[in-house]
Amino acid sequence: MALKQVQTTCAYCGAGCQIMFTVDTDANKIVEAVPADGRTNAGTLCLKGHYGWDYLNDPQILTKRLRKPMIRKGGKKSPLVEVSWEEAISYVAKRLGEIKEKFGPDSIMGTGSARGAGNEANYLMQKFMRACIGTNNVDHCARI
Amino acid sequence: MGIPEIEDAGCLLCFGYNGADSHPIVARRIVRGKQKGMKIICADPRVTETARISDIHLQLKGGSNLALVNAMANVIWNEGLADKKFIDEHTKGFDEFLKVIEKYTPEYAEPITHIPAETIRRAARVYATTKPAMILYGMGVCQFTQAVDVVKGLANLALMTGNFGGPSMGIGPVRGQNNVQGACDMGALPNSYPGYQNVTVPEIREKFEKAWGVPLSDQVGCPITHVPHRILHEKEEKKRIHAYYIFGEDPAQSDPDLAEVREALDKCDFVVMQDIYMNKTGLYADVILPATAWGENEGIYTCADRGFQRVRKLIEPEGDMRPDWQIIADISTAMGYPMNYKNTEEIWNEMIDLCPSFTGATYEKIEKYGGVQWPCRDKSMEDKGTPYLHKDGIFATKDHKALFYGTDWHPPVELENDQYPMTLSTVREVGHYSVRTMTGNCRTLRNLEDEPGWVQMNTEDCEKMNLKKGELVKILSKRGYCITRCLPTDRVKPGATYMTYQWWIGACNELTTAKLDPISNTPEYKYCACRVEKIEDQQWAERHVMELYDDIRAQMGIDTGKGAKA
Amino acid sequence: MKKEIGSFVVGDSTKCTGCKACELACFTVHNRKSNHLGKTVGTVTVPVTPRLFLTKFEQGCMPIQCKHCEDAPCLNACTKGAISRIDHQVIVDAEKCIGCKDCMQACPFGAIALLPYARDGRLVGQAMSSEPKVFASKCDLCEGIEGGPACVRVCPHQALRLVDPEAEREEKNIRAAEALLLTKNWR
Amino acid sequence: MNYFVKGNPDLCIGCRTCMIGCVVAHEGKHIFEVDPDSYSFNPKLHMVKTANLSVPVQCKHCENPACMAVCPVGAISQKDHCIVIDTEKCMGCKSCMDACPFGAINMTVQTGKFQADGTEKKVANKCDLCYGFSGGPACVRVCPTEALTLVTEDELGDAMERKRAEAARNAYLETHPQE
Repeated sequence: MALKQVQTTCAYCGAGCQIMFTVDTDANKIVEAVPADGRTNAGTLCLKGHYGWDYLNDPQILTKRLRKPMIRKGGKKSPLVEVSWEEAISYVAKRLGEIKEKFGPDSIMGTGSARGAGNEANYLMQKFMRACIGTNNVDHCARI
Repeated sequence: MGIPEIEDAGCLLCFGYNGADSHPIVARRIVRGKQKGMKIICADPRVTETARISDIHLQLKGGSNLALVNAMANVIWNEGLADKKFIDEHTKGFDEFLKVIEKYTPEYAEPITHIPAETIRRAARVYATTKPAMILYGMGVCQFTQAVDVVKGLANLALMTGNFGGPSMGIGPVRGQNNVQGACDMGALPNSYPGYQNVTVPEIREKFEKAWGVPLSDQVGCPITHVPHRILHEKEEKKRIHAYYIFGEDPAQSDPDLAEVREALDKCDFVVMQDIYMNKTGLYADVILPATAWGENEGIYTCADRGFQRVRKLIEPEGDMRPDWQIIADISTAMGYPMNYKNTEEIWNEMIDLCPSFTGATYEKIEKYGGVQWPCRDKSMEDKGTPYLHKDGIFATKDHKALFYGTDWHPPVELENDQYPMTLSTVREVGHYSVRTMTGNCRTLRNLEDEPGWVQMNTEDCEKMNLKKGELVKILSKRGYCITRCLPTDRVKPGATYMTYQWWIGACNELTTAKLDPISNTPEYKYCACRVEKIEDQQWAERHVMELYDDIRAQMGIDTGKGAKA
Repeated sequence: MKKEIGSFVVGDSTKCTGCKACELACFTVHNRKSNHLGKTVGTVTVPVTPRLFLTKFEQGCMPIQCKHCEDAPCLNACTKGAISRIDHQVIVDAEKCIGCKDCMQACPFGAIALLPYARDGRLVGQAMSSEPKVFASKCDLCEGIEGGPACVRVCPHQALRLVDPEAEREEKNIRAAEALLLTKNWR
Repeated sequence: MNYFVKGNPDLCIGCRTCMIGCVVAHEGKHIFEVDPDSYSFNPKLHMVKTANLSVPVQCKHCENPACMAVCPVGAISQKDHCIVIDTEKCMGCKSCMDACPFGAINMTVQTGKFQADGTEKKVANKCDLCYGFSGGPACVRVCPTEALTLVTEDELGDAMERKRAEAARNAYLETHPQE
C-alpha cells in the first residue's frame, strides 16, 4: 500500500477549511481525513469536513455518478445514450452554434458553478459565454 | 475582516445568520468570542445556537429586517452614540439618510418587528458603545425581496459608529457555498467581468476585447432567477432563451417554484448539463457532460473572507470524466473560438493579469502562504494580500468616501391569509450541502438526516393539530405541496415553519415563491404563506414516502432492489 | 426511521403494598372475552391465572412481569414458533404452545408461568391424557384491550407504570442536559 | 474512579459531528467501503436540543451504576475506568435503559443478527469511552468547538482541591479584610 498525504481545501461551505488527506495511491482511495492547521479552521473540522468526502467512493446511495458523456438522441424525454467525448463536444457545439445563428447570442444562457469546479473553470465559463457566444448571459447560484 | 478575527470583536451583531448550521467552523469563532467576553446581539426569528448564547436576542418577526435595522440607527443617532468624526471624514449622504430613519423610533418598529422598544434600544446601545463591533449577516438578510436595502442598512450601522477598516470590525456576509465568492470573483455574473469590472464601462470592455480578441456585448446579461420567465413568457423574441448550459448547478431542485422551473427546462430547446452526479436537472437535459469532482482535479477556491486557497487532486477519476475547464475549452474550440490551456495555472495567470485586484495572487504565493486574501495587486512576494477591505476608512469609491443609503421598510410579498395561515422559511441542514448530490452520497451524513426531512414548528402549534415528533405531515402553499416529518420545537415562534431545501420528497421549493429582490434578483426564500395538514393514515404515508424515494433513486440510476432506508 | 422497540410494564417496590389488585385485574381482562367471565364472585369457573406475579422478597414486594426483550431468550428458545414479535411486543400463541418449558428456563425474570388453558369457560383437555392442556402464559400488555394494561389502571398506589422506553429515554436525556447547565463549573 | 465524557452547553453548537465520530470509531474505517446499508448507525451519545440548550448526553460511567445492578444476565461490567456492555450476553430486556437516569442507553439493531422468528435483534448501546481504541474518545477528538472533554480522576480531584482551596481563601479574606 503506497500512501501519500495531500492537503486541500474543503469542498463545502465558505469557511475554506484545510484538510490533510491520506490517500492509498495503489487502491486510488482516501484512507483518512484529518483537520489541518488552516488560517480559518485552525485544526478543526465539522461533520462535512470530517466525513463528507465519502461520495468520491460512489456508494450508490442517492444518485449515480456520471462517467460517460450522454445525449438524448431522440429528443426530449427519449433515453440518454452514452457517446464518445468527440461526439458530445461536436454535438453541443453544433446545437449552440445553430441557436446562436438563428436567435442571436442573447438566446443562450450559461451558469457558473459555486461548488466544486473552482475559479479557473468559472473564469473559462464566463469567457466562453462572453467571447465565444457573445452574451453576458452568465450567472450562478449566489442568489439561491 | 477575516474569519479568525470574529472571536476578537468586542460586540458581534449576528443578523439572519445561523453559523452553527451553515458554517460550524465560523460558529466556532463566535463561541470562542463569547468565551473571551464578546457581547453578542443576535437578530433571528428562531432561537439559533448563536441566539441561545447571545446577550440580546432580537427575535424579530420574519420579514421585518429593515424596520429593525432602521430603528437601531434611529436610536444610535438620537442618543448621541454615533461617531460624528468618522461620518464627517469618511462618508457622504448622512443627512438624507437621517430623514429616512427619523420615523423609525423603537416604538414605531415595535409592532412591525414584535420586539419591545426597550430591547431595540438596549441592542443599539450595546452595538454602538462596544468596540470593535462586527456585523455578520447571512441568508436571513439576503433571501428577501428587500435584501440589498437591509445589507446597506447594516452597512449604515457600521458607518455611523465608525466600525470600518480595522481588525474585528466591519460587516461580513458569510457566503453559503465553498466557492460562491469565487464564482463572483471570476465574473460568473451578468453584469461584471472577472474582478468586479463592469460590463457596461467602455474602457473595461475594451480591455477585455483586446485580451480576448473579439468584440463583446455591452448589454447586462440575464440573471439566473429570470431564466424560467425568459424561456416561458418573454414576449420579445430577441430576449427569449432557447439554450441553457448548466454547469455544476441543479435548478430543478434549488430554485424557487419548482413547477415553473420544470416547465421551463422542458420547453427550452437545448439544455446542456455538466456535473458530477445525476440530478433532477439531468432529467431534462439533452446532453450530459461528466466532469471530474472536487478531489479529482486541481484549482483554486475563494472562501467567504476573500481568501484564495488551493484545492488539490487526491485521487484519479475512475471513468471517462474530464475537468470542467477542459470541457468548456473543447466546446469553445469546436465553436471556432480556440481555447488552449495546459493546466489551471495557465488559466489563472491569464485571469489575474486582467484583474487589478487579483494580479498579485499568483499560484506561487498561494502555495507559499497557504492562501492570499484579495485585493493583492502586486506580484512581488511582499504583497501578501489584504485582510481589511476598507483599511482606515478608505473606501473603494472615487472620493474614497462611503455613501449612506436609507430606504423604507416594506412587508414581504406573500403574507399569511385564511387559506395559508402560517409562514414558511427555508433554512439549512448542517450535515447536508446544497442539493445534496455530494453529501447525500456520503454514508454517515445520509444516516444522520435523510428523506423526507423535517418541518420545524412551534410546540403549541403541534399540540393544536395533535402532531407528534416524527409524524409525517403535508405542507402546502399556493404553488404546491410536499410531505415531511414534524419536528415540534420551542425554538421557532408560533405560526412560523422552517424547512431545509435539499430533500426530494420534503422539497420545500415546491412551496416557495419566485418573487425577487429588484437589485440582487435573489428570491424571497425566507417568507411565503403555507398551511400544514395532518395525515391520518401514517402507515400509508410512510409507505408512500418510501415509494417516492425509490422512484426518484431509480430515475437517478440507482439500483433500488435492496430497498432504500427512508 | 424511528428505532422502534417494545414497551413494557414495570413495578415499583417502594410503592407496592402487595394487594394483588394487579393480578386480579390481569386475570379478569384476559378472561372476559374467551371465558365469559362473570362480574360477581362465585361465577369464576376457571383457575385464577394472572400474567404478572406479585413477588415477595426479604425487603418488600412488587409485581414482576415480561420485559418484552429485544433479543428475547424465550422467543429464541421456542422451537415450535409459538412466540413471536407482533408490533414490537413479544406475544405467545397459546394455541400453538405445547408446554415444553424451554421459554421458562430461558427467561431470566421468571416472567412466564405454565397455566391451564381455558376456552369458553372450560379447561381444554388433550388426547391420551386426563391432564388439561397448559400454555406458557406471560404479559401481553393487554393487547387489544381498551385502556391499555389493566394492572397499571387498577393499582391503588400507582406502583405500576407502562414504559415507552425510547420516549422516556429522550425525556431523561433532556433532564440530564438541563442538569449539565447547573454543573458546568466543574473545572 | 471511572472516567466520563462531559459536554459543555456553552460551547456546543449542536452540529452532531460527535455522533458520526462515534459511529465511525466503533464501526471502523471500513465503514467507507462497505454497502451503505450493511452497518448499523448507532451513535452512543445523543444530541439534546431544547429551547435554550444544545448538548450531547452520554453515559456518566457511574460508580454505582444502576444499569449494572439491574442487568439480569451480567452483561454490564466495569473495565479499566469505564462501564461496558457485553453485547453478546445482552438480550435486550431494556431494564438498564429503564434504570439509567440520564437516558444514556438505547436499543440498537445488531446488523446481520436475527432472532428465531427472523426479526432484528436489538441490544443495549451506550458510551464505552472508545474502550480499546487508541486516541481516546472519538467524540472529544472530532468536536469542532471543543465542547466535549474527558473527565479523569486526576482532573476531577485537582479541580476539587482547587475549589476547596479557593473556598478556604475566600473565607479567610472575609474574616481578615486586607489593609
